[in-house]
Amino acid sequence: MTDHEEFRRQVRAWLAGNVPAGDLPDPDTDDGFGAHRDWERRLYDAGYSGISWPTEYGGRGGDVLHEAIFAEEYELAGAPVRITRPAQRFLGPTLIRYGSAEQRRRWLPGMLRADHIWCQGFSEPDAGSDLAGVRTRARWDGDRFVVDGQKTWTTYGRFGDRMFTLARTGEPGGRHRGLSCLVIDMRGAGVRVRPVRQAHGQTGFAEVFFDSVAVPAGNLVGPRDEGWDVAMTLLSFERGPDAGAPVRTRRRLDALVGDIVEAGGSPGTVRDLGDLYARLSAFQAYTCRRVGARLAGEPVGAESSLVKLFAARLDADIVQLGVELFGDERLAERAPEFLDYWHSRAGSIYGGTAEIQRNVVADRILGLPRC
Amino acid sequence: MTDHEEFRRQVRAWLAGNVPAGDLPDPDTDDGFGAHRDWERRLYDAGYSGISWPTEYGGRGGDVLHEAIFAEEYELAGAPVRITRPAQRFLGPTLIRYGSAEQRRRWLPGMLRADHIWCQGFSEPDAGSDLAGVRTRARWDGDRFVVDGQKTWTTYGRFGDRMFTLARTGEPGGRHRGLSCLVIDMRGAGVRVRPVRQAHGQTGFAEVFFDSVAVPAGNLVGPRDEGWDVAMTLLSFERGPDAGAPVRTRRRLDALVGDIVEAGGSPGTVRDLGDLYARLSAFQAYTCRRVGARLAGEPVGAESSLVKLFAARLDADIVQLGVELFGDERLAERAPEFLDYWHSRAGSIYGGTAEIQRNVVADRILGLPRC
Amino acid sequence: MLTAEQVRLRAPSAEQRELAASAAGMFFRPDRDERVDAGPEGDFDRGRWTELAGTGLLGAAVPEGAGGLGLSVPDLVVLTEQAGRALLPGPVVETSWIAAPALAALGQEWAPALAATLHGDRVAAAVDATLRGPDLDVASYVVVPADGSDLLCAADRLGATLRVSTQDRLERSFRIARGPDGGGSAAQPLPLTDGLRVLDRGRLGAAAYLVGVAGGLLEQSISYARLREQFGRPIGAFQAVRHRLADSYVELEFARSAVWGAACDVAEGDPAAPVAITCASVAARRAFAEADRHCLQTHGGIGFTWEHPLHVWLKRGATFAARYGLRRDLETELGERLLARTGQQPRGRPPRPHI
Amino acid sequence: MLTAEQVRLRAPSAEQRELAASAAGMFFRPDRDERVDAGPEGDFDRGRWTELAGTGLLGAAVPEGAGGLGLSVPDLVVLTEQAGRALLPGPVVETSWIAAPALAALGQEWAPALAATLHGDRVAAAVDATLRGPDLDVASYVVVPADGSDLLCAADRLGATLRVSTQDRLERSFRIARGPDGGGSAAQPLPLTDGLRVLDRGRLGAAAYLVGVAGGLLEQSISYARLREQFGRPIGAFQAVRHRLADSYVELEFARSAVWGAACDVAEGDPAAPVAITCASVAARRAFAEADRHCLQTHGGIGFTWEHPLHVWLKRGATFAARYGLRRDLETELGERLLARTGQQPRGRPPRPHI
Repeated sequence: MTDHEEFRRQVRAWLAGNVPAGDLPDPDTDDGFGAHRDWERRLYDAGYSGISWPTEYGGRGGDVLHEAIFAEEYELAGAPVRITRPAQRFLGPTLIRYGSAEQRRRWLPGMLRADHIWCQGFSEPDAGSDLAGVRTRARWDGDRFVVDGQKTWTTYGRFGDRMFTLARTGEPGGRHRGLSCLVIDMRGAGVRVRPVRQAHGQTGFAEVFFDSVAVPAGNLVGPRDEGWDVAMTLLSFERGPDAGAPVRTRRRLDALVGDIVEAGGSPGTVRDLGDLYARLSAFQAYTCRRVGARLAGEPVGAESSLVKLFAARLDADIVQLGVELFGDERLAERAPEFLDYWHSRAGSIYGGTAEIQRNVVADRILGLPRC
Repeated sequence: MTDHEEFRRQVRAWLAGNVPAGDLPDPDTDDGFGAHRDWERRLYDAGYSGISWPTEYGGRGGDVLHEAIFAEEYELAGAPVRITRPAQRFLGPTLIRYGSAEQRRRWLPGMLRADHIWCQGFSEPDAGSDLAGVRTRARWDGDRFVVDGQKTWTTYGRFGDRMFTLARTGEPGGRHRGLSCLVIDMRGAGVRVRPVRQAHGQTGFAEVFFDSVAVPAGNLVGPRDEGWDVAMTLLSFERGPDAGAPVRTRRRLDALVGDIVEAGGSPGTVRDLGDLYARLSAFQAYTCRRVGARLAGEPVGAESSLVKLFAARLDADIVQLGVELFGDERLAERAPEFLDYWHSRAGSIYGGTAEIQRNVVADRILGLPRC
Repeated sequence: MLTAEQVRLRAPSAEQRELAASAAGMFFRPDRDERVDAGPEGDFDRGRWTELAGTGLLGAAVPEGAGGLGLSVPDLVVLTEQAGRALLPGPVVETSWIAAPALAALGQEWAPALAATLHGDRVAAAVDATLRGPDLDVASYVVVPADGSDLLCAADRLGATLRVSTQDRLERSFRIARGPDGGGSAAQPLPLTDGLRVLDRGRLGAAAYLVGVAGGLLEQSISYARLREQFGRPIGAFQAVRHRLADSYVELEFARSAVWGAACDVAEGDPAAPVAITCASVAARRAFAEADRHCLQTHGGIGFTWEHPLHVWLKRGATFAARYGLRRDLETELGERLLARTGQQPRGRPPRPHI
Repeated sequence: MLTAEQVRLRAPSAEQRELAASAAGMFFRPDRDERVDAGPEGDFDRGRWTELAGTGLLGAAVPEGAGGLGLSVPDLVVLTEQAGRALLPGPVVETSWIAAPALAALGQEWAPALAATLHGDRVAAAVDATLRGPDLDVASYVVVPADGSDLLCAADRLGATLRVSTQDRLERSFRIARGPDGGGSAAQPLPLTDGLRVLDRGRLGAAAYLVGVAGGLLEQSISYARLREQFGRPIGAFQAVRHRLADSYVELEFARSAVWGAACDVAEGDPAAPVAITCASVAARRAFAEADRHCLQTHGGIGFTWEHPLHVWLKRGATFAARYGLRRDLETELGERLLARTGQQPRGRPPRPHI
């Protein structure tokens, strides 16, 4: 693997020559998803997919810092959103850790090229904050599992080919015990996908229904009934540092400041902007420290909960300032900021609500007694 | 009782002619307390003590609005703090409701003239937010109670003559059951008072220790073992509308704005001041509506919890803005604002913490399920 | 200063509580989804508008002799809050608070226009200082705030000066558009109504509507927190959720009182009523901001879906929080006023500690 | 921009963690109450100061050849945070960050003064832009920021220009006084140290100390929340308390990272280091403000008593939050910088949604 600074120069040059000039069409449309899939293939062919994945599965074999450098440059270039993000960040790494040799051979190569779109299937209508409340049932039928139930908030569900699912193989109500991770073919019989329209009018996630879906025994990932541990490993990958996040926050703030400058300034706002700037700077410094700790081999701990809390509030405050200054036009369906507005506000919900994150901090870091 | 507008004119004229020009000496000193006691007597002699108390106990026999008008004018005149406040607002009214004829005759007349200083004895080191955790024990000894235990945060405890005490006459750990209200002579044998120095360097409240204190049977207020109901009535009086409170908040804000004007203004602060002004205005409007509701005979409900939450935050934000603008000099012991700073911050603690008030709102008004 | 008369006025009367209850019944139509019932492109729904006209809301503040209900400003606050709670679409605030009283004030010549407006046959609207307002593309009459005196413009006489753009509408059932740049020669100067200019009336009406929206948000959230279970209990049993909702309720009640107090000031002819209205507008925006934040968080993911009505409350609230003055601008106005007032007074001192 | 070198630097090394632990051991004296041990009138405690000098803290940033420890700026951050956590009294930040390195930079002529300072025989202090600083009445050397170059003033040579007032001291063990109005002819111009001016050094040092104070506050509060019981359980089991403390911890950790990052910038000679220092100063003030609010609330009434040490943390934090720039002024400085920077760039667009 190349030297880090040389790698940064290469990435920057490649992105400068290849990132599409405008936004790609909306990935929630058929055309848009196709365009994003094409983009993923270009990235893959250029060697920029799976930066820290082993080369045998199509990755680049880099380290945490290569991954971070790529993420920074990617966001700085304003490149398209990644429809392979779940696969890259946590589904693939979980399969590398827990999958059998056959499973890794079968599934991993198609992931990075976006030949198959992979979705995460954890959340359910009654298992949101309370993941151990999963009810989707996988009954063993002698030679296969038969799955019944429902998943929700499935990102890119409408275009999904495979779902990495957490389902109950043990007794109902068993909480953390008796769960298993299964890979389900979303194109198979008995699977129904219903796109969910969001407050901003577009889709982007889906509900997925399983009606007696047959899942071969070979699609069980990790030990049967011990899926909770697999799921926790998956979440720890999901919670690894994302060097792209502060860059996105910076772009969000820069865009707002641009609007303010264009509107001729807003004297009462200077201090608010300074506050946001200082917080962005702290976010960058924290991310930098975290990448350093990972590079030094420290395990991922509860810091991602801190990032979720700090960054979600910062992002929400940036978009809120926009609305306070420019009014409701920024929330209108045709406004360029509307998707970012809703998405930033969702930052304190998805991937574990702010309440859950505070509990994690209180339990695991502060050592406070539980209720 | 005189017409309301005429009453306001009279009060205003009397206060204009009688309120001491500067502050009285600190009521936490012997001299200062004496000066405040003299002031109470002047108020009493002029007919301005116990505005809404029946005349037979030395009060003026007014209604809720007379009381509110007096409170407004009193605060507008910048008159001294009232060392009879606990007696006036809730201890006296509770005795009027629950005391026997003999008890009312014995205790009430001395209250308003400050002949005897009355203290409230509810809080204990282990019964703060959790009032039902009271441990002070009153054992029945055939012809009297014998009290052992400790009270804390006793306002004017150092100068107290009588304490209205909540003590456990039933089984230990009985929570709301087995509590009784006793009036204890604070000058009697076995009572020890220890003034507590506060963060601002002055005293103002005390810890009170009972060591086998004999309390005559005739000092039991209300039914034995049913003191919780008496205590709740007392708290409902304490939680009645206080028309003086928004005036005090207005003085706090006006003083800060005066400092800002004197310092030549602070451009970035205009919006903060407008926010505080709007909240003060809402506080005034809410108080006005509450007085109206009381005047119409509506019972005191959980609104005092709303007032505590809204006003404590407003007051704390006013003093905080002062520190943000003028720095730590405002917190220094010799600064004129230092007492108000600490006192305003205590608004979310005393009389039920903000957390308790939120629970009250959630339980009694919003009807949310309990944990 | 509390006077006996004011204090009595300021506790809503039994009649006013009755009015609120009956308005809630009239306005709330559980069988009808205001989002869905607007046309697919969010066209103005004339049928619904005629229905609303039938409730009397549009002419609530118009004298009985002129075909209205002749209600007081506090009464109108009561009705408007319920309108906000029920998310009534169309220019309800603009018609009932501004345009209908304006048409009534203009006298006999405009009586037919008033009658058509009160029956819902014609639509009357208004714009704020940014020249935006709801449903201008279908309005026959538009009230425009102006230096000197405010103006009423009849759309059919204005011709080219009415340049309506609906580009920036926020929701399909509630369209805000940019209005006429000015009155032109065909505009009719307007007298004060209840001693108030058009922007002050709009501010107060919008604040009442916004308080209603915030209240609706909170009601939804309380219901949801009671029903939604996680970790084996309703989420409303968790302090994190309970305390959020309690805080929202506190801000709501104080904002409600501020709006009510300002309306009473107007009714009493207090010359400082516009300041009270500005304070109430800020309080309403605060209450909405709290409700917006806490209620969306309480709902979790479901609040971000189109199917759940929460987003309509959020968007409608954002619309009303941005009309007749952004919170920041209103706060600046009040702050400047406070500084100017204090500059003329002797230095005060903070109160002595007082428990 | 992350470089490999930076990223490695930015994860505190094993040595630095060791340094923090040993400093904590040296600075924390459970047998000693910093409030009580200061004289009854809050006089400067020379014995304690000599003890502190013995830890090496005062000369931590002075080259080894000049009698110091020769530590880097990030190392000094580590030590200073522990000093704040232990509420070390006296001008520790002013001496270790400003005055001692200044004396060292002035060369041989000032070597005796430096030696006396490092031994604690003489006191060196500094003032910020408001000309206030700690313990000026006992200081022999005072560093004063000035236009052109910063100045070192020897108190015994200044005579009348050093007008010290101790009127506005906040706590008995930590006295802030107003310093000399200017250097006069006896003042010595100072070179940059680590490329920084005196105010930037003070800002960074004060931010590190303030982070330490906030951390100490939080530790106290966590311990209290574990022990204090109400309603039959520790209050730390209630979400209202848990979530407050978690929020404080979040701000603290990000502020700690910001201070650390700024120190690394200085060590790397980044010309933008002063901006990073200003950002870190704001972050530290935010962290302290959160801790101040939540920790006092968590303690309830006990936090308002003189006997409990909480108020010393609160006051010390308030002192450091007000020195080398009030938060509002620092934010304004940053906001203006952001506006100026953006004015020169092409319009950006917000990122696309991305889960």
